[in-house]
Amino acid sequence: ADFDWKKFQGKTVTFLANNNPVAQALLAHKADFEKLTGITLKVDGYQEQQMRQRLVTVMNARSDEVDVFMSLPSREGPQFAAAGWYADLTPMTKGAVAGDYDYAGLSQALLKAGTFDGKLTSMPMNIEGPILYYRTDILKKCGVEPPATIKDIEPAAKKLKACDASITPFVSRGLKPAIAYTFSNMLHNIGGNYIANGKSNLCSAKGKEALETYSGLLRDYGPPGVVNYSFQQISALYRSGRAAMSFESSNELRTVMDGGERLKDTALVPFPAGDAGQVPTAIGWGLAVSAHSKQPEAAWYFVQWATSPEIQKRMALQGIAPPRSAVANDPAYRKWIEEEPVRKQWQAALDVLAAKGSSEVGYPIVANPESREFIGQAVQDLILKQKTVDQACADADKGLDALIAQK
Amino acid sequence: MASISIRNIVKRYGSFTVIPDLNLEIADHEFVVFVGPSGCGKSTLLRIIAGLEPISSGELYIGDNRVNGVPAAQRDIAMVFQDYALYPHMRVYENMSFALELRGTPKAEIDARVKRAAALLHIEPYLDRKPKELSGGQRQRVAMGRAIVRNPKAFLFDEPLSNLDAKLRGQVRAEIKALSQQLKTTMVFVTHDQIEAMTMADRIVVMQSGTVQQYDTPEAVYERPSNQFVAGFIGSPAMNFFPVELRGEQIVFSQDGTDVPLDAKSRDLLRKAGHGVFGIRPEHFSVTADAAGAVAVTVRLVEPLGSDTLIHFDLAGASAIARVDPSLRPKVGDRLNLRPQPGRAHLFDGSNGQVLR
Amino acid sequence: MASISIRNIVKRYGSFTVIPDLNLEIADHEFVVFVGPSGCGKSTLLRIIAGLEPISSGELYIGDNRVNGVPAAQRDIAMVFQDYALYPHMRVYENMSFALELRGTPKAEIDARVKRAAALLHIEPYLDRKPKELSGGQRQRVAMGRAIVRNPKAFLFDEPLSNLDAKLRGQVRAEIKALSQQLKTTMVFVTHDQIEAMTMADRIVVMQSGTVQQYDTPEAVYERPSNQFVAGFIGSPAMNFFPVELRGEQIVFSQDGTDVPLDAKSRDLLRKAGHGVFGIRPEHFSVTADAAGAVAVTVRLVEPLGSDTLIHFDLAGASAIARVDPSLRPKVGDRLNLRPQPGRAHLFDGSNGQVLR
Amino acid sequence: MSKAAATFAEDRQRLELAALSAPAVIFTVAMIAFPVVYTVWLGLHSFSSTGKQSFVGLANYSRLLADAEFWHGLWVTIALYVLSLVLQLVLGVWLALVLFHAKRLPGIVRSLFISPFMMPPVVAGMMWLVILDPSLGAANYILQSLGLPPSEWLASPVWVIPTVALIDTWQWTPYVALIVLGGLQSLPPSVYEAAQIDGASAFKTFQRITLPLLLPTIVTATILRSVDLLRFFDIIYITTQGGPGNASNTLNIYGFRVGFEFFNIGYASALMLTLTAIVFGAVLAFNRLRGAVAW
Amino acid sequence: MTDAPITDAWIRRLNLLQLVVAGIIVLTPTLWMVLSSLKPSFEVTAYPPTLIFAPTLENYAQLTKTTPFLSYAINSLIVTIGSTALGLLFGIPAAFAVSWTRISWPAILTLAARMAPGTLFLLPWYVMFRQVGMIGSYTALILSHAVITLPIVIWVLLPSFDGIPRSVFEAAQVDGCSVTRILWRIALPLVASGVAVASILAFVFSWNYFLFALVLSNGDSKTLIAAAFNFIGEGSTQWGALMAAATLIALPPLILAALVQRWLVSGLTLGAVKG
Ligand SMILES: Nc1ncnc2c1ncn2[C@@H]1O[C@H](COP(=O)(O)OP(=O)(O)OP(=O)(O)O)[C@@H](O)[C@H]1O
Ligand SMILES: Nc1ncnc2c1ncn2[C@@H]1O[C@H](COP(=O)(O)OP(=O)(O)OP(=O)(O)O)[C@@H](O)[C@H]1O
Ligand SMILES: [Mg+2]
Ligand SMILES: [Mg+2]
Repeated sequence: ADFDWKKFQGKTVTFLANNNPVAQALLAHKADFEKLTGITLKVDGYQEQQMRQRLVTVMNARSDEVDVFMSLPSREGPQFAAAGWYADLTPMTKGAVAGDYDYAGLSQALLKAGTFDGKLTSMPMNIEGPILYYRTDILKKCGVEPPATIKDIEPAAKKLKACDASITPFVSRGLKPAIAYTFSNMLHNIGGNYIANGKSNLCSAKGKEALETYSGLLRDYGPPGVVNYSFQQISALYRSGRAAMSFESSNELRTVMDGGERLKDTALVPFPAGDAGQVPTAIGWGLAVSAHSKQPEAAWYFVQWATSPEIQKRMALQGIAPPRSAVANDPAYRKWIEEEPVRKQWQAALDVLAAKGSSEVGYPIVANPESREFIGQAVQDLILKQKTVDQACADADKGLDALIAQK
Repeated sequence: MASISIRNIVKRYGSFTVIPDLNLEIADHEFVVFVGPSGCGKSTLLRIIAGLEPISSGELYIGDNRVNGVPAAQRDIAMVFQDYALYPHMRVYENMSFALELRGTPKAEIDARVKRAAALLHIEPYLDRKPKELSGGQRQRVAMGRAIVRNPKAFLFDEPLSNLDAKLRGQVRAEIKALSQQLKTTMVFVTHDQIEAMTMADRIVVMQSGTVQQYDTPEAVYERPSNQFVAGFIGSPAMNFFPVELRGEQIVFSQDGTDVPLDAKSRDLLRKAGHGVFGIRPEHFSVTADAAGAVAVTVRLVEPLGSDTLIHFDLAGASAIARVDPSLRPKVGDRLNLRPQPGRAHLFDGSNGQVLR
Repeated sequence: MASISIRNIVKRYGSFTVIPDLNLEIADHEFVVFVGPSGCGKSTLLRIIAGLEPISSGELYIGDNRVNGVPAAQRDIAMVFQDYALYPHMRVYENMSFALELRGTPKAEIDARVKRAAALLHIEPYLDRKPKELSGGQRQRVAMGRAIVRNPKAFLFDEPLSNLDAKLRGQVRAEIKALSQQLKTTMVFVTHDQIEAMTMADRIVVMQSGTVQQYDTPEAVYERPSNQFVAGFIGSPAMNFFPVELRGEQIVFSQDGTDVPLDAKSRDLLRKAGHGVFGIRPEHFSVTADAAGAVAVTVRLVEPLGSDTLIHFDLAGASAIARVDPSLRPKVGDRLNLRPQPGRAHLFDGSNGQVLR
Repeated sequence: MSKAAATFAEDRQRLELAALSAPAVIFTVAMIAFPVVYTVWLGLHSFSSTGKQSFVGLANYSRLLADAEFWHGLWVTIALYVLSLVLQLVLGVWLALVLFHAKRLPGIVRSLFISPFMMPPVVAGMMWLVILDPSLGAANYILQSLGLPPSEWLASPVWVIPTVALIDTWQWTPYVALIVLGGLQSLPPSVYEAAQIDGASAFKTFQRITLPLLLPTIVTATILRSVDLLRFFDIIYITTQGGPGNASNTLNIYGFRVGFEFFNIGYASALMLTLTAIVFGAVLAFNRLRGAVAW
Repeated sequence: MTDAPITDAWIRRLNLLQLVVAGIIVLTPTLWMVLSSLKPSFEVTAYPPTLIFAPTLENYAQLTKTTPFLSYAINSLIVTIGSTALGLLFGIPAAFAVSWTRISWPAILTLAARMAPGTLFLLPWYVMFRQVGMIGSYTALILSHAVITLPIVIWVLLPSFDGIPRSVFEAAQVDGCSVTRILWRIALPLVASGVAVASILAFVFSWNYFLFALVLSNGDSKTLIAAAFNFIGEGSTQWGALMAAATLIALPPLILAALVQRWLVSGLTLGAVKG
């Protein structure tokens, strides 16, 4: 109640932002923060890869130029943590916290994903993960039931292909570094895991099944050139009405609905269950404080404000899935959700993500980004029929074992 | 191997008219020399014939073909440019063989022709050099060689010997003349060297400001200039001119009224206008002992040329020159009696410069 | 305003030696003309004096200063380039005023000087043109104008009049001569025109293959050539040469043993070697009625030049030329008696070409 | 002027010439000396995942020699380089000639002709990605409308290199053309008149006159293009990120990913220095050639 | 002459044909970009591609609304003009000296900065400029971009300077010009077309270069091209805005090119020498 928001009045906090919708939604309220705290917020926004490039440079130079930055714990978390680039937020969450912050209300899964060696490194800003978009009208026309399990997808796709050759039955990510995002979901659903006994486990039966299923779907039912497909192409293909099923990020909703053509004929569900049920991938952008910041306290003020229930509610109204169940139940947000059936389905899918999600995208190791390369390579090799599944998984395992061995 | 016919050709650069309206017929295998003051349009005319310069109006025929608009490459004409225009990236040999090569001439023949031309021009030692490694005269000879290896419909030479020494020039001149007789190719030759003009030409074109002043054989141009311009331009040192008039039956210098020693025919020519210009070449004075039929002059300046000696003197208010035998050994201040040689005097209309005949 | 002293200068291009070892002293405000066959190194020498060409070895003095290595810009020398080297982006006026402007000459004076030079060279109408809009001769005149507006230590002219017509050339020649006397500037002038050489030079340098063959006054060079090369090079048409030898007390043509009508002094000169080369200029034959002291020849070719006539004939196995009065009206096939004018014959050593004196 | 004064004057000219290039030289050295030393230093270190660095000598370089991905990248780089360079030089010279002869073309239209390289490479990459999309793109739409079989373009491991080369050629041919156009302007026109008189056809004139005279300019364009092409980056980065598989993984892309995606600065430095050495070698070779074709 | 001569008219027609072919190849994608910028965002990737659509300026409006487009543009202009000017200022004399002396190592040295992958400079430069407190300053950006413009200027001008007849320089020396004077008064006017080309190239390269701005600028001095990336992002590739941005970004170089066209006229050395 008597939390002093004005404690760092007159300071300037520099925020290195990834110029994505999450940051945009947040920064729409920048003026409020400055008014509230008297802190000047200097925003430096870049597209994701560039932001990372700048961040790596700044951090390597041990510069205090950046106070707060956005980070994907699932990707670079282990590495940045190991390099000591994150400030430990644990003491701050316990110290200077406004009364209404509701730390406990944040998604525990995401908080856990952002904790390395017991240090909390970032506060979650949103929640997202791949979900299945499908066309109700086409499925109906072709007499196909929406797939309930992974095993149903292939027959459904086959039927769709026979029914309407001009439609791509199934599309998902095929671009090498992007594959892990969707593939991980399938692997986990099937019941596979990346590491067993400290060794890469892609050549396990489950691993091979996942590889074959994923690559097979894309090879046989995906669009030509799928190996270059990432979110842009997938959304464009689906939005233009040329794909029946699309396995893509929940964040793409807005793009897919652009122009309004897909608004009434699309259904959204979490990816169908496999032997292990549904273990959707759920990740979120986090706000981290730089270990080199000269004013971590002031920086924390911004982080705290940005991840507060109030702000997350406002962001939710702009389509950013909130990492707090309290917000998801907020009446204003509910009202917004109810406006469109797809929003309802979307939120329902996100609820599943929040509840059962795993943040494991690629190998949970320091060299996570590099591990995604091997996964992507194996899948592409199969899509392009350049290797047998045994070869592909063996080659990947070899490389991945070396990564795992790195300390 | 082709006649050239220039009909009513006009050439303008912007608003500046270089050639107002020119007609010229050059017969098949004729050797024609263009002379005229610097800037009178000789090169322009050559370039028009070659097809390098668009014509403002008029028609050009080579042989029986109207060639207006036909690109130079298809006119089959060889040309030596006043500024050489050598290919800087090619060796001398290639510069000369290029045109033949384009025509698919057999290698052996190319080689023979290039070697022959090089020998004639004394540039064999330089066949492997690039143009920038040559002296001015050597470059000019390469330009010459590039033309004479060919066997075109017509040769156009734009002052091709100006940078050569007298000896070499004499040799090359003779070779060109021989070439023209042997190939029977039409030749157009621009020069400022009057010996070249006189010795090589079948006919000489005397140009001024883009117009043809006289088009005739060398002797005719020298001996019977059609106007004062031609008379003054051809011959070196130039013809001396004095305004004269008829006073009664006596021709006198207009300036001081003293007698001019001229014959009855001249009197008749002058009778109509009553005055005119009397012209006489320096070499057409004889030095005489007696003053009758002569003018008495005082030597103002002596220029010994070796073979002859020039004496400068003032006559009737004008500066004049006479060419005399060096054995005379004239000295400044000497008094001499100069007699115009009979039949060598020229009379021109005082207003338009046309010869009175 | 400065003497030029060239001491043991050597110039090589790679392995090619242009000037093997040259010494030359040009006195203060002397007018020196370089002549020599094309490619003999005249331009190279000029460029060395100007400081544009590094010397392989030797020393160069301008005035009292050793200038080896002094950049051209600091030698204060004006030069007309054989290839003009105009500034293509500047108008004629600017081309001429540029050097003065660099020296900070007042505007009014620049203007006066440029206008004067332009008048002298008849290029006033073109002062506003760019070089590419000029004829060849006009460009050459601009190059000339660019030099003569200046008042340097020395002028270097590299064939500056080669593209001008005879009349203009005569005028400019006279102006340059006047300029040299007025400015008292040292002048070095390269030309292939012998009249230019003879009329302008205080002294003439005759060069061959980068060596000085003779360095003397024009008369001396013409009348007393120091060797056969100089004798043959100076004079147009060239001197006639015949190998001769002493048979007993009689000088005969080596080729056919017929008598050569030469005097006792020549006999003495020949006595030592017993044979040599007899040279005589075409203008030094007299046509005589009687055959005594003359050679009888048959006219093979007649070249009428207007003021003179050249006759070609064969003598003692060699082709020779004589210059005769046109009033003689010789015809091909005529038999003529030609008598060498007394004291005009030259005798050269048969082996090294040195004159026998 | 004494002897000393004379040499002083000579030295002054040399000094003046040195002074003319001095700003460029000093500036460049000031800007790149530190980065080069720094990178060499980085290349001799290993950055373990924990961010601790240790001196490893030439280990990064021996790793490089044993790295199949490096050799593959080298091969991709060279293939792409040769293909693009040849296409761009040939088409660039052609375009320059076309523009050179279109003297009456209004300036603005002429600049439109050279506009592709003014487009930011990122945008060009994005644009071509859309146009060449096998299912959505205009390229296949046009092919199909013409009854031709569609292509997978960037998605085919076989076609990705030619396709990237084509995109790059589209973008950079006008750049080559502009350089060549500048060279064409300074060719001596009288030589063309001589060639006409010698009876050279348009083709022969090009082959024997224009081309040899242009060679110094073309070599310059080659050098300028080489330094970019051997470091091929932008378009691949936007379109395929080195894929499909590693089919378009050039050395520069590989180096970048190692450094900024996998955060292995030491190895990335070794890779980039090696790449720099390759480019440097190419430039030296072409500079030799430049001397040889001067006229 | 029996065979019909190839007349000037035919040659002109052939040239026109080539011009049209070249135009179609070169301009179609550019046209596509401009058209796309006038479409609603989603329509850019529509299939089949739409040719007829209701053009809208909405993308441009959005551009100026959502981003400080103008201030980025001004940043870009300052950096680009600065680095182009610096490149010309240092590059012209250097190219001239290299051409004059035929000693080429300075030219190669300046190119060295272009031989290394740009990413190689990011970290060291960041460290370097941070040391002197110039991160985020125009100076740092101008200096870093001059590393790109300088070699372009030098290398483009080299053949131009080489093409001037040597004796024109000699005439100037005889006239009393120092080397520096010759450069400014004689050589430079003669390579105007080369300078025009060099300026266009330097401008374009500097204008489009984003890597250095990424680390050396910050929010305030960010260049247009670095900002343009922001339209590509997960969940939000704003095609329309991107194309609109691209169109606007391509405009200044285009305008510059059109402006310096007149320097691209031919034959400046005409009439200088004979030979
Ligand atoms: N760069 C060079 N490399 C090799 N030889 C050269 C070079 N420049 C000139 N030469 C040679 O040097 C000699 C002298 O040349 P120079 O220009 O001085 O002759 P010149 O006497 O002026 O002749 P011209 O009367 O023809 O102008 C010539 O034989 C020429 O071939
Ligand atoms: N591009 C041009 N623009 C304007 N006038 C020009 C152009 N080219 C030539 N002229 C003019 O045309 C006239 C004729 O030039 P041309 O070259 O035919 O003269 P020329 O008789 O060959 O003279 P020279 O003996 O000096 O070579 C000259 O007065 C010249 O100034
Ligand atoms: Mg002329
Ligand atoms: Mg010479």
